[in-house]
Amino acid sequence: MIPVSYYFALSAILFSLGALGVLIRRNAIIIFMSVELMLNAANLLFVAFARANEALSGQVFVFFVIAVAAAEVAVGLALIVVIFRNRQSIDIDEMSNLKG
Amino acid sequence: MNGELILFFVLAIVAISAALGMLFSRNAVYSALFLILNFATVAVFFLLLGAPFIAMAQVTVYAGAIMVLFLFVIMLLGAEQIQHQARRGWQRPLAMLLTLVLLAESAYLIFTRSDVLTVLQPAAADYGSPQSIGMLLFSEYLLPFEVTSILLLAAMVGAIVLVKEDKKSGGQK
Amino acid sequence: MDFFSSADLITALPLVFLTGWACILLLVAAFAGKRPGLLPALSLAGLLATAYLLVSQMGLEAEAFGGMFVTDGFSTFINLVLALGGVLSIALSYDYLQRMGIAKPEYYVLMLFSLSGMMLMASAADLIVVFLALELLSIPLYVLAAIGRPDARSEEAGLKYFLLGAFASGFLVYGIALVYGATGTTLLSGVVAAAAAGLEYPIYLVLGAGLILVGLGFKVAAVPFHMWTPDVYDGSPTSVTAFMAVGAKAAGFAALLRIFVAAFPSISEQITPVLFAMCAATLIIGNLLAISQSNVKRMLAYSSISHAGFILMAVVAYGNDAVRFDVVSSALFYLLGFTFASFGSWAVVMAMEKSLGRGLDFKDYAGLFRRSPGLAIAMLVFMLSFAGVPPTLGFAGKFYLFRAVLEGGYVWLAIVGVVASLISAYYYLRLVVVMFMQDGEPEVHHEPMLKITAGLTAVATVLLFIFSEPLFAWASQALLRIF
Amino acid sequence: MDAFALVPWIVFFPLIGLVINLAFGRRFGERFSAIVGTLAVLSAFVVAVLQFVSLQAHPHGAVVPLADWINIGSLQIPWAFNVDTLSVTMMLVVSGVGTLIHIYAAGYMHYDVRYKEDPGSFTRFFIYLNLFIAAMMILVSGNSYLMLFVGWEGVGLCSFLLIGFWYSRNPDGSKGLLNSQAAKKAFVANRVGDFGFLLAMFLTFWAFGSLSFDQVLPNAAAVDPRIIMAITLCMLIGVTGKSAQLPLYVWLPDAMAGPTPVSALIHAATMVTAGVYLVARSAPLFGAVPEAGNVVAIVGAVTALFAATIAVAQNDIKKVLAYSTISQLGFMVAAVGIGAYVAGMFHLVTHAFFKALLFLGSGSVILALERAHHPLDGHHDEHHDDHHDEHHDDHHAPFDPQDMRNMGGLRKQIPTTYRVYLIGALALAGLPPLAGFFSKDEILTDALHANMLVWVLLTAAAFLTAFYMGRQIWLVFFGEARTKAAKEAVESPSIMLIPLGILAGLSVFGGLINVPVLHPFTDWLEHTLGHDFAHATVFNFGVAIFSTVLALIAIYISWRLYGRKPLAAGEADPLQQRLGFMYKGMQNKWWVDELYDALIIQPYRRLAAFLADVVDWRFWHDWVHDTLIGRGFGALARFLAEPVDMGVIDGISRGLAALAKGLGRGFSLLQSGYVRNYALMVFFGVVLMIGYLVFSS
Amino acid sequence: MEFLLQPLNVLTFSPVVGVLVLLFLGKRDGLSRWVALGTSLVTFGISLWVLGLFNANDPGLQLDFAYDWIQAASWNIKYAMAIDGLSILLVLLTTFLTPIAILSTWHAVEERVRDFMIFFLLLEVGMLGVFLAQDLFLFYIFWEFTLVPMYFLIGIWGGAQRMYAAIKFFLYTMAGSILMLLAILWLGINQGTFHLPELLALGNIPAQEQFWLFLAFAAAFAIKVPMWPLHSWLPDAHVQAPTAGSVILAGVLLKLGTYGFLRFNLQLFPQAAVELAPAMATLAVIGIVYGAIVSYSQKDVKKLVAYSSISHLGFVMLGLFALNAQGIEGAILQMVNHGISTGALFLIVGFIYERRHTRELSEFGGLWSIMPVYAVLTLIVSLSSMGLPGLNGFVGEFTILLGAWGAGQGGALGSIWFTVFAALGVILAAVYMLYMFQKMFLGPVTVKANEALKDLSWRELAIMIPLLVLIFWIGLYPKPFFALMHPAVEQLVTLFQTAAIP
Repeated sequence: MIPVSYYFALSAILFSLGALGVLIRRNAIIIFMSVELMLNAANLLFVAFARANEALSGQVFVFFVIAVAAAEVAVGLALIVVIFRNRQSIDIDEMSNLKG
Repeated sequence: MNGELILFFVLAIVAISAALGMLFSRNAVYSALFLILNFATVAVFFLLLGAPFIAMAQVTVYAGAIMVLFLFVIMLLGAEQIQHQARRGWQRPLAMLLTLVLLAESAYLIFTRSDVLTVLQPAAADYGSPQSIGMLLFSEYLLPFEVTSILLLAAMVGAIVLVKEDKKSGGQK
Repeated sequence: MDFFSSADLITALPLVFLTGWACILLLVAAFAGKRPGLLPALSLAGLLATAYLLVSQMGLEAEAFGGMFVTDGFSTFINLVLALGGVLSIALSYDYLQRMGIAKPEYYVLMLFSLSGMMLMASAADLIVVFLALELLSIPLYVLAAIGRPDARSEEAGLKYFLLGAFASGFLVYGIALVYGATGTTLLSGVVAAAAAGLEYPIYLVLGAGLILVGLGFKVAAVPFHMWTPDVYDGSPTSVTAFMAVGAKAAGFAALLRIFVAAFPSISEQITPVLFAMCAATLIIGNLLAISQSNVKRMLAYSSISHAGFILMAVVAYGNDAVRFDVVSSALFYLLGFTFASFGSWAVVMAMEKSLGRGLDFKDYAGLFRRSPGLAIAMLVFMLSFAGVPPTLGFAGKFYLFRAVLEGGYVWLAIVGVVASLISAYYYLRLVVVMFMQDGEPEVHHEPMLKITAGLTAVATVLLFIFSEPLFAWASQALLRIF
Repeated sequence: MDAFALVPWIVFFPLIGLVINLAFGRRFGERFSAIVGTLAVLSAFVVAVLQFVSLQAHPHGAVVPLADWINIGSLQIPWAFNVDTLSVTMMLVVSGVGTLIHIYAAGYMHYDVRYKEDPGSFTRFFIYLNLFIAAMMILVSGNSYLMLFVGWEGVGLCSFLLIGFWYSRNPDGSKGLLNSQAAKKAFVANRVGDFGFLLAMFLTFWAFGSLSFDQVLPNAAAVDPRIIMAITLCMLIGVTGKSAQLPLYVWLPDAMAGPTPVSALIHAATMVTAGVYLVARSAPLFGAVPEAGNVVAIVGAVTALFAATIAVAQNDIKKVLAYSTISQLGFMVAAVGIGAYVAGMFHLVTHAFFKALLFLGSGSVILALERAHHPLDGHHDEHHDDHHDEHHDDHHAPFDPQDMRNMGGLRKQIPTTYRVYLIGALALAGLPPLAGFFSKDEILTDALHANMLVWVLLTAAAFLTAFYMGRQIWLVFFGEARTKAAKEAVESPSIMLIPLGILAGLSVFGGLINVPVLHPFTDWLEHTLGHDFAHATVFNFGVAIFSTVLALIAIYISWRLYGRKPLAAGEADPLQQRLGFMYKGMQNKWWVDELYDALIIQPYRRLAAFLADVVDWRFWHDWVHDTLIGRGFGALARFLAEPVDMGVIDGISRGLAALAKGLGRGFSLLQSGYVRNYALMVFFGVVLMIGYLVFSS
Repeated sequence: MEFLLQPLNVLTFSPVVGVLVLLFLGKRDGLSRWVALGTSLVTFGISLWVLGLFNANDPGLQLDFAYDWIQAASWNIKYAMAIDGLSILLVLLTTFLTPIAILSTWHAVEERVRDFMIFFLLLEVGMLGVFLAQDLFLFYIFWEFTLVPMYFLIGIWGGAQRMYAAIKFFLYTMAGSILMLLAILWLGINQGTFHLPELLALGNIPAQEQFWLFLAFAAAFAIKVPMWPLHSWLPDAHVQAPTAGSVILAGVLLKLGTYGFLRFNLQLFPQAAVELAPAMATLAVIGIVYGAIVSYSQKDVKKLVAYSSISHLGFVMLGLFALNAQGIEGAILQMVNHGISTGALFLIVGFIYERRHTRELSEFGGLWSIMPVYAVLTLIVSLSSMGLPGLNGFVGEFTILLGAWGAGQGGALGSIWFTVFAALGVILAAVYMLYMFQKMFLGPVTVKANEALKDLSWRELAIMIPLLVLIFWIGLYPKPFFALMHPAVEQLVTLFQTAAIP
């Protein structure tokens, strides 16, 4: 059977890629999607650990994470839409008026 | 090397490729599609790990509803692409370097400490079934469940507050 | 197994009440939102009732919802501070929002939701609940930060806060996952038990704790997770800034203290150096950057970073059993002092703000002492309190904090703190210089609630110092439930 | 029944005079001030005489406590007066000569204040004089070193005030800072001496446990001689300051900037002899370590000769007397150094008489010229207005009434002054049977027995003394008048001449107080000093004749040079070609002032300026605090005034400041406003932390 | 009620009554002045009453009281005050100088008079509190509290660079204080009390800890004194402060530092004091010489006087660390002396500044003929400052040097060279003081604007005369002053011999 460490490695890679996405993309929506990827990697880890521990609580946690992600998406996309209305752009590099 | 392991590697390669695809697609639509692929692959992993309910939720809620919403917004805003401007040139290489460092750290961790971590054994029959999850949600996890509901409510209110046109600033598009 | 009873509800009564009240207000907002004063008044009433319930819970120590929820002296203290913060926020908001033309009835509802999340943070004894509470407090804050739309600054603040907040909560979730992997549970009590029984792979617990620290460190604005703070504080409408400066910080520290003190003492050996470095960096960088600000709001933002550093000083010593209680009490006491001074200073800033984002520069404060001596003196008191100069509550807070640090044996950290508070005195004094010693024609909005808030918090800052015995007593008895 | 209890009044009377004059002097005018001032001193003199009388009955004197002063544990210093033969000698001299000089000054200052166009200063003068008498009395009558020190510094202060009496002028009468400069110089030089005195007191206290004479002096034998050596050498520093010995004598010539009565009273008769008194008073200490006494003696003898050489080539009538005073003080110091305390004190007394006479006489001469040069309007006398007329000042600025080259032939114009002056000069030259002969002879005799080198030096000095006094007499009173003023010189009023006469009498007969064989003065002082330190000197005819002959030869030489062919107006001094470079050295005081200026004053000034401007201000204040600390944070700059030139440390400071600035800028560069940067920072923190956690555990 | 009627409480907080009156008075300038003056005079009267209650023969604390203040969290903080021989003179000095300083502002402060007076009276509260507090926590509060009013006095009513000077003053002082705060906390934690008498009774601080605690306390006090090389704030603060501020700053605030050394460093850490005495004395002596030299080169009169303070306080520090009765009593007396003399000098500078609005030495010269009374007063004060025997400065300096010499011969200092170099300061003091006097008063009148200057007014004379009386009194008959402090100092010194030299 598959050792949990394999899943850990996979989730670590996915998490890192998600983080990398946040760092290198300028499109607010894609940044947001990268965050979702990070959460997803965490979910994978949860489920794997739940399986290793033979407990369900990890799966329940994933359920909550998905729900939270949905909530975040609602607010996040609303924000992006509002800002796009104002500026006609979702390049976050253009939103750098507050600084110093 | 047994079949399950081969499956794992194949799926892992798909998931990672999809993630990379999302990362490096110029077009936001492709990114979203790659992400859906990734989510779907992860859903298969969930199945492999004995979590059918979560896999379902992953496909319907995540890959389905949420990603559709993403696609919808991308289309709505017409913001598939951003004009390429090479600003802040050090950000990208530095980010990649740091990511590599992080991966190296994880690798170090995995290869030096955890390579003997539990090998997963076949689970009990009703492990991860919707019933058992549901039981948990409404007993042990009642509080988080209720909090989640409030959270969703708050998010909804927030989204409405944000997007709702003000009467005063009605002149805006 | 019985997972739910009325006893659970009673234990969590203030929170349940507040959340319920928020839902009711949502309906009110939907149907009677036209009357501008109604919602703030109702919110205030709700908060006061919550505070009453909290006071009636004093001395109670109980668990609910299968150990996921704890009511103890610690949570009651923090929740009362939060309730106080909520009351002050709402008092400050009404006139301000009207003046800025961004009044919306949902504002108060969101604020109450956020407060519910904050209060839940203080009581959460399960990492899942911590995560949910964090999101519950954050999501309304994202919205509130952007509520000044279509003001570009407010929108920018909202988006920045949101993106970075989501990013940070990714780390938090991953950290929780690691802890879960190491211990097989997310209950704090379970973590302690598992750690006591011996872990197979303690490194997962350590890493998990580290990542949880990232998520919470982001909320309390600790270096290097602080960078959103000045921009978001600056861009948000000031009433929101005031609310989140205290609320988010208090809630973040509540979770930090409870999780680390209650659940992670076993790995303090590994975590303490990280905390130490974080704390020192926060103290130094927060203060250094505050110095070069010419905008009062940003200056206060950086100063709030440095105050996070001060509170972290206490947290550093969390692993030492002997001083654990002083760690918690001193942090609580400091938070209380910070709450008064922070709200007071924001009240003054609001009185000086001409329109969203304007009238916030140091030079706009020139001559305030002549123009409006009361506000200037109040601001002086807050600045002295921030700087830790007697006779103010801020001084007593620092005194207590430094004691905890010294008791923990971190003399060098104390010296870093000393240097930091010295640097901080410099920029606080700069504002005082501008207000008292330079000439100018500042524009002051004499709104009664602002003046009353500023005045009351200033008086409290001084008087509560002189008669600080009961506060000290209360803080030192605000014990955190140890599993 | 003795009058010892009255002794505090020798201090109080002058103080009372001072206070009365301070309060009412200006209102009631010159006559009032003069009378009050003089009466005050006269009263003190009377008290001193009463002490003298009482001492005849109780020759061992008494200690008269007045009040507590400093009491800390073992440190017990009361205000207490010591009446014994030594102190009463000083009291008599001070108050006696002082009274005469007060009387003289009433006349002299009447004119002087008018020439200096500040009649209001008349009262001020008497206030200072009374203050001086009070301080001097404390000095001589105190029963402890510390009380002596009070007077010691007090007279220094009065010296400062009186040298700078014409504070807005130069010594030649023009407007300027030089007088005040001289005053300052005197004070500072004295302070240097006081520094030594202070150290001596510290040593004394911790060695003896007390500073009172009656507890220190009798116990000298019980203390480690090395400590006593140190005490005495430190005291010597004080003596060189106060009594104008090498190397601190430089202030005394400049002190002639004060009005002439001051020069007579303070800088000839009384104050400058305080050092001699101190050594005499400390005889048991100096006696315990003969090496120290030798050092004192050598210092005194060298000073005597050194100053005498300078006196030879001076043209200012008072400067000659000033260097003469230094020289004579050298005699006294040498005397007490070799253990001839009585001889030293004896010379002190006689010197007080004849040197006061000479100074007052010179004052009379100066005044004579001054009055001739610009006669005062009688009308102006009473109602002089304060109106300053600058032209008037300029008009007579170039004329120096003190320059002997402006005199000549004055014996005809001012015969009385001439006579008394001659007496004083001869007494100083040491011709028998005048006072100076006896006292100087006693010193020389003692020196011959004690230390050959000292004797040689002193004899040479005595020779020069006779020479320069001769030169002065010839230049001033003989020959033809070299200026119009000298021709028309006016004799001084009798209020000035009477004291001169009395002093002349004392100069003639003063030697009798310790006339050989009888030596009453020795016996008198023996009550205090004890037999070891006050033994009668056997009169040595060889020495007496030798020194008298030397003096006569010197006078003869001076006649050859100055008397036979009197100096004409504008003519160079005949010594000039004969001595060449030597003369130049003498005339320029051997460039000691210049040397001090180059070695001490200028370096000190530069050090002070360097420390103040560069080290303290530019470096420590501006650079370290403002640039390094302040601007490093990037914000203090706006509170700074114009950036100050960084001087020598410019280069370094720029480098470091740039570094500090860069640091501050670096931090705020991170705060760029770009979300991705912020996220990167978060990520960076995470990677760092995980790295630490992974590799540390 | 008993609490309120404690004499020391009455004394400390009596200025607060004046503050309250002023608050309700509105902006009437003339009345504000009189109220402030009256208040300060009443406070002075109360301090005399306290003096009457004081028993000079008792070496211990008197009129002492201690109420529990913060007992929670095992804080054990007391509200405790007391007076003893070490502090009574300084208390009297404070109450004495305050009315004088207020009187000096009559025409100097025209703007926002009421605010000025409020800050001034608050400052007095703070200063009295520092001298009287017997609990480290309370002490620290008063200590820091004095900063605030002074900060405003400099910053609002000061000269052109006032803000810079005010900030520098505040930061500098605070820098040291915070280190002291850490040391106070350390003591409180390890000894279990902040109450000074209790701490002294416990008295079992190990030598190594004493060393560090000593340094931490010294950091605060040395900056306040200020000891070389921490003096850089002083010229700025003095030059920029208004006259009354300078008077109090020099007269009392600097004494807070020396008093701190006396009260805490010497009493609490006797071993460290003995160990570090040579080091402290070295700094003190450097300060004496350095201050004197630097003064000489100043062109601004006020700056000159400011630097001279560094020199004078060097004497005080030297005396304290002689650790014998002569040195310490001399030092205490010298604190008073410096308060009087330098306070008077600042007043003098203020008088001329009010007339000419400049303090450049080159702008003066020959003032004696124009302002004789002023000149004489200046002369007397200068002489007192340079230590002329018969005036107050001498008694202090002499006893200090005498004590230091004794300590050098067989006591804590170990070398007489400290005293030798310190005594050099006596010479240098004459150099710079006379230089100043000469430049201002002697020589001819060179600047036209000076010719019409008026001599001192009656009010100005009234300010100076009490100071002059004290200058002479202490110089001629200092016995009553020594008598007040002697028993306490004697006790302190025996503490050294028994506790510190095993």
